[in-house]
Amino acid sequence: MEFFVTLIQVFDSTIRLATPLLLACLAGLYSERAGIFDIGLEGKMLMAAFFSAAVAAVTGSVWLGLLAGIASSLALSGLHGLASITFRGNQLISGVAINFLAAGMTVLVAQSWFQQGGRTPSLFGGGRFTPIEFPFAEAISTVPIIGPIYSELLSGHSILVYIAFLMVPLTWWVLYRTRFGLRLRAVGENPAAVDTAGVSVVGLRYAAVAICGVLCGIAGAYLATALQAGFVKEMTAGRGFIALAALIFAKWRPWHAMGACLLFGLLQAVALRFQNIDLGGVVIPVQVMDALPYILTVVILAGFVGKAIPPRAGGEPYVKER
Amino acid sequence: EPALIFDLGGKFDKSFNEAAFNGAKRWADQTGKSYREIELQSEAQREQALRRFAEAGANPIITMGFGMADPLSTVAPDYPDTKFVVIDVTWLDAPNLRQVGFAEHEGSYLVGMMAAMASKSGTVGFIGGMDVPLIRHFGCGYAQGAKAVNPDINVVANMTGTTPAAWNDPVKGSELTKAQISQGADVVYAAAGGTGVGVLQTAADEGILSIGVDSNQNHLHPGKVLTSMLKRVDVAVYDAMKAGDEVETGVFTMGLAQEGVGVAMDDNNAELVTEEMSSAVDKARQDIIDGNISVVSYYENDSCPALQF
Amino acid sequence: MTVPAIELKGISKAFGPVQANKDISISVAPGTIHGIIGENGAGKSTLMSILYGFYKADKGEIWINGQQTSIPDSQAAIAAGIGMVFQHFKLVENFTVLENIVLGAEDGGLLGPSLAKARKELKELEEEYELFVDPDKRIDEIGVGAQQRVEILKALYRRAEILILDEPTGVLTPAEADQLFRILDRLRAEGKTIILITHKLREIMEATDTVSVMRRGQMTATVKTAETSPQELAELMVGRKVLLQVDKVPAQPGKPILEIEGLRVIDEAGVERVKGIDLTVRAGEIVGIAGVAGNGQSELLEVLGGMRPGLGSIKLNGAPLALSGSGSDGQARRAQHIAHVPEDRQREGLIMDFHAWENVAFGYHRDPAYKRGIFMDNAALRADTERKIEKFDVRPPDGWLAAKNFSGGNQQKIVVAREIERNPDLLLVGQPTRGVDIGAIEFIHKQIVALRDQGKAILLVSVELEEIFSLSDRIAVMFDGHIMGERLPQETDEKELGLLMAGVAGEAA
Amino acid sequence: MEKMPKWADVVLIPLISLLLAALLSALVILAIGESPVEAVNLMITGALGSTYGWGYTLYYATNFMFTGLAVAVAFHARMFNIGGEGQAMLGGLGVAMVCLYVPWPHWSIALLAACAASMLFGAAWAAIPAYLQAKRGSHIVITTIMFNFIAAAFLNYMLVNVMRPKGSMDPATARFPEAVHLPTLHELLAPIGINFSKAAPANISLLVAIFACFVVWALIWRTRLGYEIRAYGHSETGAVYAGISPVRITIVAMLISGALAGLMATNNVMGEAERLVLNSTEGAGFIGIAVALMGRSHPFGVFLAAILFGFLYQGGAELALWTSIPRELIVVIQALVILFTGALDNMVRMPLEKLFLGLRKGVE
Ligand SMILES: Nc1ncnc2c1ncn2[C@@H]1O[C@H](COP(=O)(O)OP(=O)(O)OP(=O)(O)O)[C@@H](O)[C@H]1O
Ligand SMILES: Nc1ncnc2c1ncn2[C@@H]1O[C@H](COP(=O)(O)OP(=O)(O)OP(=O)(O)O)[C@@H](O)[C@H]1O
Ligand SMILES: [Mg+2]
Ligand SMILES: [Mg+2]
Repeated sequence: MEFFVTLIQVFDSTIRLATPLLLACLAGLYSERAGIFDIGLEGKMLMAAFFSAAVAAVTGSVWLGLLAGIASSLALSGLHGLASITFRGNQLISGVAINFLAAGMTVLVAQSWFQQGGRTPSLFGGGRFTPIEFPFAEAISTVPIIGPIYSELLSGHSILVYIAFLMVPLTWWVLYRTRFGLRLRAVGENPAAVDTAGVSVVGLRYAAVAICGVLCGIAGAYLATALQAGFVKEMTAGRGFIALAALIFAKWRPWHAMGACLLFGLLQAVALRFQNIDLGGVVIPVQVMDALPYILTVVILAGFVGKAIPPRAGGEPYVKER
Repeated sequence: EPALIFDLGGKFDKSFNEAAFNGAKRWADQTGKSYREIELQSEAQREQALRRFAEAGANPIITMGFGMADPLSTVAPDYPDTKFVVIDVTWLDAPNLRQVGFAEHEGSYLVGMMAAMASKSGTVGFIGGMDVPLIRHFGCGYAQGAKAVNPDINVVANMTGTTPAAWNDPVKGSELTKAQISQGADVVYAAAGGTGVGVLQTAADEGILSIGVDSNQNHLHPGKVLTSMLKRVDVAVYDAMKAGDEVETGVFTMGLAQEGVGVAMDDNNAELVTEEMSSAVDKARQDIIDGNISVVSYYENDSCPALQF
Repeated sequence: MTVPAIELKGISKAFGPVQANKDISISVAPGTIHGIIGENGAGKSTLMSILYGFYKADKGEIWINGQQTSIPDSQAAIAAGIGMVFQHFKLVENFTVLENIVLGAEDGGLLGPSLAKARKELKELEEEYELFVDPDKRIDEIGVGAQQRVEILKALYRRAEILILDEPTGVLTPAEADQLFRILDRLRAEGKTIILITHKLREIMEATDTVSVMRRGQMTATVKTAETSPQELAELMVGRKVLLQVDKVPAQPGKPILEIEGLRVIDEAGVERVKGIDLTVRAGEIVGIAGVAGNGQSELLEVLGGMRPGLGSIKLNGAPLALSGSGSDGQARRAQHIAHVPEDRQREGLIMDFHAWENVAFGYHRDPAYKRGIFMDNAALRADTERKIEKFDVRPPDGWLAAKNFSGGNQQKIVVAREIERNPDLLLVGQPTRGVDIGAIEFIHKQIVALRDQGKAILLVSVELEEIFSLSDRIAVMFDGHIMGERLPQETDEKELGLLMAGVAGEAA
Repeated sequence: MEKMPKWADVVLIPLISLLLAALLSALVILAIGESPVEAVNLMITGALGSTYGWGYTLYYATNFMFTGLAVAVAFHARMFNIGGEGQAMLGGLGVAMVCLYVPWPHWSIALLAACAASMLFGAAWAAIPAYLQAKRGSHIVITTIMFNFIAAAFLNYMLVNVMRPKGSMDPATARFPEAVHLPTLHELLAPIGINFSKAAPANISLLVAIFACFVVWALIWRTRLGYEIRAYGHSETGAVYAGISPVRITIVAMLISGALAGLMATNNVMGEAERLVLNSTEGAGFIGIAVALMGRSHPFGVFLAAILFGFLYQGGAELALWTSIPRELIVVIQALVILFTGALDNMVRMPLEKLFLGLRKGVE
């Protein structure tokens, strides 16, 4: 029974840790499916984390904060689009630049705005996303098995968590069941086919990059205003890169992306919960547990995933005439 | 003109460096004078900053953290007329050096006692930043204090990580706090820089008590932070600046006796600290000062009697 | 006289310093098939891409059905009733046929109804024009011929009244080509206007009503097909007299050089591509392998060239060749004097971003002749390149130019020069003249025959029956991984080979 | 025919891009209420105005040359090695072991051994991702990211639990013996009468780095292996046709890349700190990516880009020293430099090409 409780808690933690990854991963999915590689997920999340927290702190409204976060992330997306779509620049370089830009700008702006050393004031009350309790969560929490699953695991997350997970079927539906999705996938595979079919490659790619910006914006806002109560510099701590890894892991497919993000979340949750495991006298050093999620990722990747083939036109600017 | 060199964490780390900054600011505000400062960005800048300030005639030059020990040992002899002050280093040998160490384990011992007394569950938590000896040193004192109050107490200790990102990952701090809560902890002590912000926040959200570190962090969540383990870096910096180029050199350890470490008591936590707690803490403080209680330092033989890392 | 369906007036287009089209005017009557011929790089594709809105002209006007029309993008072209089948298909490889057809012509935000409607219309179109394709197959699962039908269906689905086909038969079998021309006839009969670009004079003569000739970005002549001859067209195109037939003396086959027994090839996906074939190539003869693309010829060539593993036995000069593991790669094959002109020069035979002189070493870069100490002897390599460029008349004769900056025909000359000049015992040649113009074809064929006359063995794979006939001393036909039979060129005809290629065994070998 | 003279492509465009980046940086500096002129002045005098400034600029540049070359070599084989950071950390471990546990009679022998060890360790750390990419198709980008994290944990374990001298609180190894002290530029240049600043950490590793640039250049453009690496990088099908084994090239290129990243440790660990500290790489592995991209993967380009980034680092340090500009400003400037010279260079190129084409037409 105690094991079960622990399990629920680990899964609960998994969901919280997987949410930002999932949002960023889906963001990357839209962009890369359209043929625009994006290693700037990290930077966009960071920028959004800062602006959502800053605006929420100033206005006291987390929703305004969310909007600001999305807007700032969108601005970086626009920059990425400008560099990689309009000016056909190198998408990797643009992504690297965006990561640097966000790392520097957030602290710089925070410092001249709040003078708290690159931090925003702590958020409270309406400045934060609060957990949503499902109906009857309290009532059935004592029912064995179902109770804890319903009231602890499923209920009690911030709205952004539910949005993130709803984005998965939505993304699947958009990608495979709508005109937009068809065109989006096509433009990542063969932009010339889209162009000659009378559809604007540039328009589609900007749309994809914009969706990417919105989702990264939500991811950043989730970090700063739902999981935490404010912005701290570099608070994304490499999650954008992990999301990228998850995306490749998932071979650019939405349901698999969810699986990959949950797996990464789970590995982290497990590593957090079980540090210093004592195996009959031999203590596993904490560093091993710390590295465990990464080691396991490599093992899984090597053992079970096989070759991941990116969208064919990915990373290449669409050039008609040189 | 004095100069102050912050460690890599940056001057607004809400703890160690920020305490130094506060001390310097207090001195500047009081005297109306100015000082030079730099936030280090890379290892190679340590020596660079020392030399540049020394050459520019800054005196004394106050530096933060054990990372400065090595560069100081080469730079200090080159500028015999400049006084250097280093915080958290006590093992160097140079005539123009003021070395200030803190007995963090003693302060941690006291907050450990308070944690154990405040705990109803019999489990208390410790969350460190990057896994380095200094942080183990904190955790070790804390565990000893807790066990002194309640020998059966369960002390859960976690480190946030192994990279410098461990100092700035409040999300992970938050998850660790939740993990510790699920293991029964109802008081957590955060010695983790920026990560601690997440620890204190989550503790407040989840309705358990937390303990801040270095600076007085009680005000961050009034009524929810049990206390803070004060490390009076601000005092050390202030004193050094006040003494100016006359500052006394040598090795100084600031323990409870010198009020270099302590526990923070203010309006914000007044309701949380019982009569019993404060008297027990007062007694223990005196006992430590008098030598009746000896708190083992992790440094003595790289291990802790009360906690397994 | 009726209003022209298409009228282009003074179209000019430059790509940077290259003037691809210079002041071109042309008028196409409705309900006709209008041919355009011209050497590689003459500007045909560019002109048509401008008409289709893929490129924007620098100058000039486009008139459709007597109305001046601005075509800034393909959408406008589609709206004006223009459809185009590009030289390099514009299909999404991992989409189904249906998805490719619907792409860009959906009616509504949801895919389901669009696909259902397209499926229905497709059926009608298929029946009307005999354009059969399985709508649910993915593009990379169907052959090039089917892919082309998809492209045509795409245009028809968009209700094109004017259809542009850019070198449509380059990848088709004779039967497929014939079928295509039947379809074009039917479309013309319905009053649709067709522009047909091709290199093949025979097709122009057979299919078109009018023909325009382009040279170096300019329109040099427009004539009624009935009033011209292939010879005249060839001269208009190239600007000099050309030989349309390879002339060669009868072969004098010597000892067997290559002996294949029971060769099987299984590809990465586990599909058996070559299902046990026996074949011998002798010194001093050219053996041509005919067949529709995708029947195992490519894999056969690749095993011989060391590009993939195989099962069975292959002997070269009597000694067995390794078919897998070490000693079976391209380096080993070259060391054994097997040279290989691969089917796809751009993906295999050349590194497009390398200089010509670097490409001259490609595959032979470990040759001691190009070595100096631990380094490559680039000076020797460049000298060698200069010789080859001169001998093979590569234009422009500049070894420092990147491969991608040569025209397709000249790229092919570089590959052929590299391989033939090695003086190999066995030369493997895949599609030596695909997409290459008449002048270059003539030259490359001569070189291959010359090598044969030096007593070397040559194995030729081509989907062009004409080429197979004019080069081979013996013809083997492959179908579905088997050799359906061997024939001597003088004792067979296109019809019999066509049947063999279609898997109809006849009275087999 | 080219659209533009070569010099315009190689000199003019980067220069205009840099100017744009500088302009935007100036606006940022203005926005935070400081004087751009003064800031630029400080950066230039601080980084290039004295042998002292040069000493630091070159020290940082040395690090970036190594990691930039590492990324560049992998790029030539069309692989994106994000693992320079981890490989450099491991290189540091190799250097530390060699310097601490073997008594060396002279620094020159120690340097050779340290080079060998750092290359070995760096290459070893790249070997697993390389093998997995070649044999199992595991994406090199993910595996190298993961190996950065694993390297950090491993190094932390080694420093905290194994290599830390007894009683030291610093998670670092002991100081290396005096015998393995590498000559600094001061010591190298003094005999020939040049008085180079004594304080700056630039050391003989700079020459190693420059040598490495030459070796990489020769390797990539003059040897058969380099030819194969480039061929494979441009076209995998082409490589198979030519009998170049993709597996072999993938592994060899990554080993070389890892070795180069590892080699960085001779500079920062052996040359500067003279002991191994946690986080001694300080993100140089990531800067290496920017350096390689900006240098267009050519060793000479890498060399120049490394110096540019060295300048930004040192100039930024001076800014932080003498003004109250937060250190993050430098990060922003770096970002703008990368953005304009790397990702937005077509913004400058396209109008310039038109201009040159117009000029040419005018002449004809
Ligand atoms: N996308 C492009 N960018 C730059 N230049 C181009 C481009 N496409 C074509 N060109 C140039 O335009 C000229 C005409 O090319 P085009 O493709 O129209 O020739 P073509 O007659 O269709 O040749 P082919 O017979 O091989 O199809 C070429 O010589 C080339 O220099
Ligand atoms: N995309 C392009 N960009 C720049 N130049 C090009 C481009 N495509 C072709 N060219 C130039 O156009 C010329 C002809 O190229 P093109 O591809 O049209 O040849 P081709 O029609 O395939 O010729 P061939 O008859 O030899 O097969 C070449 O000299 C090449 O420099
Ligand atoms: Mg062509
Ligand atoms: Mg063409």
